[in-house]
Amino acid sequence: MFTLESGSGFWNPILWILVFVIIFLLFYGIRGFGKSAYKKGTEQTKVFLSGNKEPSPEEMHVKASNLYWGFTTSMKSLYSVLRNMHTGNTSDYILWFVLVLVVLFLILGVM
Amino acid sequence: MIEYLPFIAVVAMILIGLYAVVFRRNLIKMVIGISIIESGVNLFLIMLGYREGGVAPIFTSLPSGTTYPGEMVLPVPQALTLTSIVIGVAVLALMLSLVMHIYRKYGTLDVQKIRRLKE
Amino acid sequence: MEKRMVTGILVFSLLAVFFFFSIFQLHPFGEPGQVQMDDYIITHTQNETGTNNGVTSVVFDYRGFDTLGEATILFSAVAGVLLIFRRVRH
Amino acid sequence: MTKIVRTTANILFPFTLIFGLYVIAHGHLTPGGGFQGGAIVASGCALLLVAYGSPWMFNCIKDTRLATFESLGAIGFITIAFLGLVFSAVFFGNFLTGSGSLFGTTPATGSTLSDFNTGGVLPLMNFAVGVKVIAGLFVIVLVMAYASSSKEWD
Amino acid sequence: MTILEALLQHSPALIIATPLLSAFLLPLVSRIHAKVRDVFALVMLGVTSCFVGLLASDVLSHGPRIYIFGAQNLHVPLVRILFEVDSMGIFMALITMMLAIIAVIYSWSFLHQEDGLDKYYTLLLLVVTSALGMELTGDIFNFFVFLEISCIASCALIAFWVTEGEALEAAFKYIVVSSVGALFVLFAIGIFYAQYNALNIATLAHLLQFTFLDKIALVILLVSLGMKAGLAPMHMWLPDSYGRAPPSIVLIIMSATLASFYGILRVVFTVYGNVLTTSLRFSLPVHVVIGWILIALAIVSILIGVIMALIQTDLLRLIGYAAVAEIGYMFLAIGTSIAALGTSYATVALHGGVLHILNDAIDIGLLFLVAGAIYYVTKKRSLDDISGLARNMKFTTVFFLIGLLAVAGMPPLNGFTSKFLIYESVYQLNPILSIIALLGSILLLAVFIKVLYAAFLGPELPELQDVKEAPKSMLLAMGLLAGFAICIGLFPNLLLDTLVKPAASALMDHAQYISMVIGGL
Repeated sequence: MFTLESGSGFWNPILWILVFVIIFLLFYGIRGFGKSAYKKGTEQTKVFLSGNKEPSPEEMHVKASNLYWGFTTSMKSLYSVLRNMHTGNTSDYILWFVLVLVVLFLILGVM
Repeated sequence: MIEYLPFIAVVAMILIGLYAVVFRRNLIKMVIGISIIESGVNLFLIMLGYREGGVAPIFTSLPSGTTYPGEMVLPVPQALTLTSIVIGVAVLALMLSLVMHIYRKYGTLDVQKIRRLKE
Repeated sequence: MEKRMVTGILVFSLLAVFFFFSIFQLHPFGEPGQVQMDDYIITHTQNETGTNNGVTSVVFDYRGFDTLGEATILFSAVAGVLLIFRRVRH
Repeated sequence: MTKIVRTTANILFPFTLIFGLYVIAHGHLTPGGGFQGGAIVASGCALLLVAYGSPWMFNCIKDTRLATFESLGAIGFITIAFLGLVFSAVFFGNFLTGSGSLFGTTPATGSTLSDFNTGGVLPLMNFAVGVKVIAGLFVIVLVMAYASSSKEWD
Repeated sequence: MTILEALLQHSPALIIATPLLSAFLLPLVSRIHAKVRDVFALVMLGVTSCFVGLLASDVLSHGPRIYIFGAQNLHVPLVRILFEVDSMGIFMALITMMLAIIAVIYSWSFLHQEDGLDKYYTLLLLVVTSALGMELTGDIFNFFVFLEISCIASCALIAFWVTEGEALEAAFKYIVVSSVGALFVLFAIGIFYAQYNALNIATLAHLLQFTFLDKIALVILLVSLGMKAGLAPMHMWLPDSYGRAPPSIVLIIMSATLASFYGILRVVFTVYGNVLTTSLRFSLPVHVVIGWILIALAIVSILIGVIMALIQTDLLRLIGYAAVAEIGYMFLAIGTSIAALGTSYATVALHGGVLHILNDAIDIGLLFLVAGAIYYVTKKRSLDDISGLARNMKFTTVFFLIGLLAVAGMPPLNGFTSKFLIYESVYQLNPILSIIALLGSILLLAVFIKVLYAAFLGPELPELQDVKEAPKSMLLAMGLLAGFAICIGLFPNLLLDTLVKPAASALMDHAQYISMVIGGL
């Protein structure tokens, strides 16, 4: 009922969850050794940026288009190809359709 | 060769329609192209059912001496074509109303300019 | 733009070649190959469906379910046109 | 439109109507049927629409009423199919053929004269589809014409 | 004959007729009251799903069923339309009903202040009807008719927000693409009719010899239905439509898309089932050629989907590209099972692919519903403008996390169960393919981690201080899908043994499908 067989391997979620729970309990126990002098609403919970005042949310907000900047810039050539491919032109959609049609005609036609 | 002429007309109509859809920049002309493709497919269907010198498969005051089924055209392609024609009407109505709204929003019918959705 | 034009012409010519090859495999115009289904309909339309009109018997009796779908298509087109042209509250 | 066009439309409309209804009614005997006749009648209504302008027509008949008529036609069509399920125990069953009752007579095989009382449920289906197509095509034309003529579209 | 037996005997017709009749009745019902209309739509879908469940319980225990429209029994030649319901079709029908009911529940509060809702529910029921018809029909022209219904109704629904120009543009692209595809499908049907003078799928499969015309028809059907299913490089309509339609509609359009994917399965496995092993030139069997064609297109879909999703800023559009990648996984599994026809891992690949249809519906549907909830509360589409939503939308955040892990194939959620089978079986065909598939999953995880960081974490923007949690019915719809995801992830074999394996065997066993009709004569 639980084990998922795939010819060459198997997968058992219950086992996985058991291991997950054990690791969680382990870390929870380790966490218990820490100091318990932590109090909410005191100086401890304030953000401390080496004396500077905390910037406003707009300044701290990282825009989604800036995420993975390194990946997108390193793959700029690939992305230029893909952007040229995705022209929002309706005619191009049909042209792609006809293109794939002809390619498959060639593959199955010569065979 | 001559007996294949109607099929050549079908292929020509389909290609003309595809050409209009792919290479014309006016939305109305693209819609016309789709209608031409549809007419070509309808012509293909209706021609599959033709028998040499056949009459319509209707018995009401059938010409005397007609031997059926030998001298009647096939009824099923006509029914399929009827269905396909009504489908074409529906698609045409919807596309034209969309084109009206698009012209109202974008102020143009050029398919090259109606591409706010890209990448 | 030029590249697109060249691609299109090449693709269209190839498509035309394949379609022309394929249509010459069909039965010639005027001589359909197998006709068993249509002959059955022509010979039985009068005593099975009670109509003299073979096409109507196919449209409404033998393939009546297609006609229901066809009516549904018209219905959905009307509903779509009315939806697109509805007065939107502002 | 000018008075000439309106007068011509007034004269032509009844003939178009009669012809369309004839095509619908004789769908099981002669070429034609619900869709073709409905298209003819809807074209006649479109003639009036062109002659008198869509605002006038829109005041005469509302699109919601036409849409209701179209729903009724579709409901009638599927109801006949359900009656087949009830009476002949199969969906789309032609339960009136050969039953001697309305539209129940079976024509003799071969070339016959036109007997209107044949066809089983087919004339009823033709009628339902005819109502549906008249209302549907006309409401499409009417709504598009009215929307393109109204002020908010410039 | 008891009432239950009568209902069971007529259920294939009633499954289509009930939503169709309710769609015809809905413009009249909506005149009464808005609440009545909403409840009516849900109740009618519930009745339809009761019929589907009744039929499923019978089909899974007693094998395929046939329903002939307008006649009591079969007679040669097959002039009448008949429905042939086997395990695969009923599996797809169950998926469709699940998506439809959840979409209706979601629409209650998502669209409650919009107008034109009577047309909305009418078209929704029509799309559901068309998807069910495509999945249950045994007649290829009838399949085309239902395909066209789904095209028209979905197009009108994509243009629901007519005040946005982009929605109209997406709808126009959708209807151009899908009507051209459907017309080519009709052309292929005409080729079949010209050769064999038959429109019944089983009869066609029985008579089919692999002539040149059949090759043409096969290519046309594959490409047209593949375009409807969102296969790259013909996928470009899919992010446009999914990104601009109301998210509750996306579930319905997705059911139509999966139905056309089912059409590809039916064409390849059943219609061409007899000729799959005939060998072409260079002594290559047909199934190897078709399988590798599908695998190549699937790899392109996976890569394009994930790589384009990585640079999107519109959330709904991003999920649309992820949906393209998921479609690629299905095609990868199907192509593997065709290319390696007859081997043991081909069956495993088919199990994975068939199970992935359901998982794709659940995962992508859940993500779309979450994105719709974000759009509902913030009225913003771009990920750049939203941040720190987790503070106010706790349930939505949890549902998004579940969807994220599920769509990225993370254990123990449902996405993993099918992707596990797909990786294992594809590895035995060609290790590089499974490596590419794994890479795609990793990139999907990266994509949605970006969404998680940008939308839910991060500082709380002042204009989003007072956003509220999504309404109850939206949370209920999302919770249902999330519950499905967790249950399938924890008990995969429950589903695999009851539904997926019969469906896969029904696909493989085309001889039974044919003999149900031909043998009955």
